[in-house]
Amino acid sequence: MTHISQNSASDHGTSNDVTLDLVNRHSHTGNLFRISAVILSILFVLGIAGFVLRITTDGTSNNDKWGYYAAVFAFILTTAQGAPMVAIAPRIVKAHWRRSTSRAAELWALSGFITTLVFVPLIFVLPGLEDGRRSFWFYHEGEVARYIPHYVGALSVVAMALAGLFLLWVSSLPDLAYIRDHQTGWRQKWAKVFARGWQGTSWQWFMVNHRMGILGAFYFMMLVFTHFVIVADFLMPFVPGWIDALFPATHAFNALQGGVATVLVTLFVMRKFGGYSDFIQFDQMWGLGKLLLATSLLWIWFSFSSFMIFWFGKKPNELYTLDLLMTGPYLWLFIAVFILVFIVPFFTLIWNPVRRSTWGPPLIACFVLVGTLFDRIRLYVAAYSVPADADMHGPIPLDLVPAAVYPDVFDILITIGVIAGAVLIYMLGTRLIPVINIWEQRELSIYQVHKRFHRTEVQVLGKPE
Amino acid sequence: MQEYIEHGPKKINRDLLAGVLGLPRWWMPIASVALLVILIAMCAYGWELNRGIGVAGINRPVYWGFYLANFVFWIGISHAGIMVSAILRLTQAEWRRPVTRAAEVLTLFSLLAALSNIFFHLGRPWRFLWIPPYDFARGVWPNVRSPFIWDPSAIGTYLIGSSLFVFIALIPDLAVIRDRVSGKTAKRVYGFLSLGWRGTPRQWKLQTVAGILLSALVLPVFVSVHSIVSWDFAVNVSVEGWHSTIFAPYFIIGAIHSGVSAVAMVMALMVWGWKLENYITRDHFDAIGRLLIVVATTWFFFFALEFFYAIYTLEDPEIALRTMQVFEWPYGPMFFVFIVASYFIPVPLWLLKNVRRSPMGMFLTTISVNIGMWLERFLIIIPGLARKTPFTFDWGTYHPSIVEISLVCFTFAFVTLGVLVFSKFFPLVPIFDVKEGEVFRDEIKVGRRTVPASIRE
Amino acid sequence: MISFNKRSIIGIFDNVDVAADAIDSLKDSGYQHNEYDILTDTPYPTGTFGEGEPVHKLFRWPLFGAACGFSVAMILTVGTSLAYPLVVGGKPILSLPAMSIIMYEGSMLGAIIMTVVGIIFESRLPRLFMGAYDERVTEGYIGITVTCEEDRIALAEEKLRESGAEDIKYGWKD
Amino acid sequence: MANEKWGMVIDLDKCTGCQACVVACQSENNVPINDEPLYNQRRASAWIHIERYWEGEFPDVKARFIPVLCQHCDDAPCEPVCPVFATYHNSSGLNVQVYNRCIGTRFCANNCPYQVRFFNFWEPSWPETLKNQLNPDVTVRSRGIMEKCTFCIQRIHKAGRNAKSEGREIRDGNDLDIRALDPACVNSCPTNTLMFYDMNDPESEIAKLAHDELEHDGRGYHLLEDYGTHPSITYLKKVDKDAELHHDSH
Repeated sequence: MTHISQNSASDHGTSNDVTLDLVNRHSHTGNLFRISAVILSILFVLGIAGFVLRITTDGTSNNDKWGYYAAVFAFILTTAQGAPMVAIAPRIVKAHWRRSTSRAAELWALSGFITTLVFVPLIFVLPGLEDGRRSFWFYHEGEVARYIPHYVGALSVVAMALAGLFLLWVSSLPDLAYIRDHQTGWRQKWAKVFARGWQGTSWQWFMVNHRMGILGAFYFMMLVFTHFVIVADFLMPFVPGWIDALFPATHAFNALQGGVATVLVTLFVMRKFGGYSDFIQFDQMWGLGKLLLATSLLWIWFSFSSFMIFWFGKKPNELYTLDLLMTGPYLWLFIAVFILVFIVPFFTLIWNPVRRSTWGPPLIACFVLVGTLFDRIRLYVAAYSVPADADMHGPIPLDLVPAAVYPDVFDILITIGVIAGAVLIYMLGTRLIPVINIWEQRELSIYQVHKRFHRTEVQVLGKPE
Repeated sequence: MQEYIEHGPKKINRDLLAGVLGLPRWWMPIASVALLVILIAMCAYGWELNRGIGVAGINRPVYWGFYLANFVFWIGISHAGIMVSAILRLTQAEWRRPVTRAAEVLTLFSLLAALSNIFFHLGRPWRFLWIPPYDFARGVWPNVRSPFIWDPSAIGTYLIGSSLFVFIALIPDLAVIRDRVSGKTAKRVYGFLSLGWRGTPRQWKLQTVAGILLSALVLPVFVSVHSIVSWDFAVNVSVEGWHSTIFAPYFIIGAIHSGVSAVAMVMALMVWGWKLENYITRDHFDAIGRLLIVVATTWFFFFALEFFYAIYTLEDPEIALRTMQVFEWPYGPMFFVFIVASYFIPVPLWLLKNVRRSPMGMFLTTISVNIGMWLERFLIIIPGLARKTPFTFDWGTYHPSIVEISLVCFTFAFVTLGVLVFSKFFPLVPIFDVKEGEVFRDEIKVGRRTVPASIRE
Repeated sequence: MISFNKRSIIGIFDNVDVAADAIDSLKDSGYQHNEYDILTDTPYPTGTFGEGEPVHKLFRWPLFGAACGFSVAMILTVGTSLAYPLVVGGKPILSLPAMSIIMYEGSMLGAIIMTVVGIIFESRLPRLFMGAYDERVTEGYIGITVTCEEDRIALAEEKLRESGAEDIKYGWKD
Repeated sequence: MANEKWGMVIDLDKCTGCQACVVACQSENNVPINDEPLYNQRRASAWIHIERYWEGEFPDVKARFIPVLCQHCDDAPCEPVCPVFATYHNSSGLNVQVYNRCIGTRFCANNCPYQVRFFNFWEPSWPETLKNQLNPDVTVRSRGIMEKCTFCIQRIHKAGRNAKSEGREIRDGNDLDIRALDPACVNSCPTNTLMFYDMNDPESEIAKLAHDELEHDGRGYHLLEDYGTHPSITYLKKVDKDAELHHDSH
């Protein structure tokens, strides 16, 4: 194994060394990996069992039985599927620290399989438009197809998953070519299939960069649109009077926070257990820590903006919504969310010693992830528990706020199972595609140079274009 | 690809202080015109003070008119400075260097212009002192639950914060003027203002840290200011078109849209007026053009979200309001102009590299954006009030009076004059920042290609 | 500043490397780091002249300011609400969401003001007497000042001249 | 006078749209005279105004009237937005306007869904012949401030003072007291459409009426109920046989 410097892979080793080193690390599978994969598989199977039991005992007609299911779907959508944004956004502003984190982030696009899978039963749970519920299709009897929200929802979930997978594929093309050329066995065969034709001509490089830009922008748009569709047609219509124009944006921006947190935890695991500590350094944690702080501030700003209008407005429908989602049955959950998603990240991350460490930001990210799960539970379980016969348009009596719904065994199994499934598919993905972006690392060694400036050492960062 | 022009400190001093040590030929005529407009408008204001707010076009139910639309517009422009200098400082974008000061100064004067609108707007402006909490003697206090109390606290914070920000970044340049200026009094004044700046490594270190720290501190204030301004409207439960949760981010992104456009406009004017084309190059216009595409598109997303959720409820008053906003005379044509001028004309043009890279192209497109954004504020405030209640017998309309129009002109003249006067006494381009850019500029050779690079500590 | 028989001297250089050499030779002749200083017209990367990283505690200032501002705003909002408890719109007398906005602005105002005070203080400004200074510093030249006891000033001048100073000036007593 | 909650019941079935209340209010409260230019500027003030709707198609047209005045809401949207507490809720359930304190932001007027707050755009003036008819108990409001219906607070206070000097409480049923206490509009209403009394008084006929009509699926309703303002004025629906038939046929 080649020697890798403290700060960055490019300092001392040549770029070929880096490539070989990374390819070697990539093909090595440890025992810890095997054990955790087995455990996750068992949990995933248990989750499937829980789902089967749920569907056989309760059917799909009861909304309130499916609240937790919807919540965990939204959780995966907001965290794992938000993670590729951590590769896309810094790439657009050409931040160099992204280079060793971008693949780890993009690989989370694989969780698109899980969300698509989980979304299928939800289609059957949700009522059609004929009940007079609000919808962004401005439904009047017979004007649009009854199940149009279901079609559009499904389409956008699938399109987002596909966009993520394509992005992952395009950005890993050159790396797959390395594996094809430097590995043997099934990895080579696999890489041969997917890296077909890659030779590294300048046209191919140009196209890779070009496609990554377009797919990245497309992924972001799909992310925003999917969250919008899910919120406008699968969350808000259940609550009479929840008319919150900001919430689709809040939901989508939560995905940025969730994505940053997911990537931070992933990086920590890679550093601690995956043997990539030479690549994942302060720089990455620091950059992502700043992003986590920024997104936490975004969270409080968006949430407060919504809350302020409802609190000040005091219309009956607004009071109902506030009571249902915040101050009523889910008060303690809301307080937990507030602390985990805002208070903890804010008051720790403004503090440099925490932000400038390799353990600080990932630890905070764990809090944020738990907080995001609670947040989704608070919203979805509450919304799905509103009686289906609630009048959506008339005055809303406050005593209609339903009691808190606690999870039963099936819910817990499903929740853990789905999360385990997402993590499992990520782990399997790391076996096929290197979890550190090899070609971006090589590119870094071109554009990041350390040199002498009179009496001091400075880093020179090149900005092509 | 960036153009490289090495100037050297002497030339930088000479070029950037040209407006301070000398006076461009057009300065006097333009300043006089601005002053004339201000004087005329002040007569109009005197008339309003004398006769009462009745001289304005406002009526029942359109109690808020041009003044408040103009207030929101200028608060929006004031977000330019902090947007450009703080965000670009935090993201270490190299192209920010020559434009930060002008943007910050624009912030200061547009904030003052916005504040002046409050005085035009009040029924009894001489009693504005009842808003701050000072009345210990009688124990009569303001109402902290009112958005009009949050407003002064936020705008005051922003005004103080951004003036201090400008001052701190001005200190090294004041020292440059102190060393260049010839008059004895002037030397003494600049010497006093520059606090005896010498330029030791410690001072420079703190100057750099200050730039980042103050940016990080002013940024949340900047977000809060326009959020609170938006809440002046959004907390109104009675006005259908206003009571929307999205108003805070929507106003912010709209403010950034119009503000960054205004900065691009000022950049073009600086290039022409002070012949700064070697400092504010086509690359800078290119960069701000790219930024504007992102900002404009985000703004459009929020605009669509706001509009969509308004009709999502399918409630009759809301539909009536939107129908009027989009289809009825005179708001319909205005709406069309607004949406075309602020998005559908400029953004496709910005996608063209030639437009982005030409000062004239950027100047015209950004003027179009600001016309559109002024109309946006008008179209949020006035139709909302005119179709305020479900009571059709209380629907109304609005025609601005000559007094209102001249006071709107006042704000434009005021900001023009303010920036001009500032440029006479202080450099509009931060001298030390440009010099720093030259020191930190580097390049990396890869084969036959030279990649522009910059030094990072 | 304790003894009043100090003098200061400034050497003007037009080349960064030459100036750095001058600093080295001053160091070699036993001048402490608080006796010489470098004057430039723009920030250079820290350590360009071999000087150490300036130590400052600027980050404490905004925290202190924010705490002060927050307390003042809290006293003001809670105090005025309780001192003049009028019911408006059925809202509680102590309306936390509304007060939190003012407290937030107060904290930010305090933080900004204290940061600016901190910057000025930590930069050792305002400086009432300029000491040895030359106007060419703001024109791209690099000035090296030495402030020491009168008897060592001649040595400093010699060292500066040796290393290639373009010009040397004395300041008044500092 | 501590626990009152002054309120009104407006029985629309009795309203003939005669506008007596409007005139009475105008003269009782020194509301500036609405001349033609003021109407053309859409700046006329009428603390109480009768709004007229037409129902049906010609020739089968029906006029419908609704008197609209300040609803003195419990959760008044106009109150919290005032920066200087120029309007607040007093202990008698009244939404009061402090003219001296008002600085003229017009925020309250925007936030009133009933559109019953009026702004003095000009310095009010009366013809020389009418100077002596101004009510000495009511301030003449200068320009630049908001004003609105006060439920004739000057009359309430006067009645309270009188009762106190006679060593008794204000009581319902005592005609004289009620006359003195009632706002000018109530006093002038020929058909007894407007009824005014303390809604917290369990003995009061008017409070009982309001309560009964609101509770038991009666004719009572609040104006713009879905704003959640909880007004102190209860409207009683017009009894309309045709409309009911029409409604039932759906």
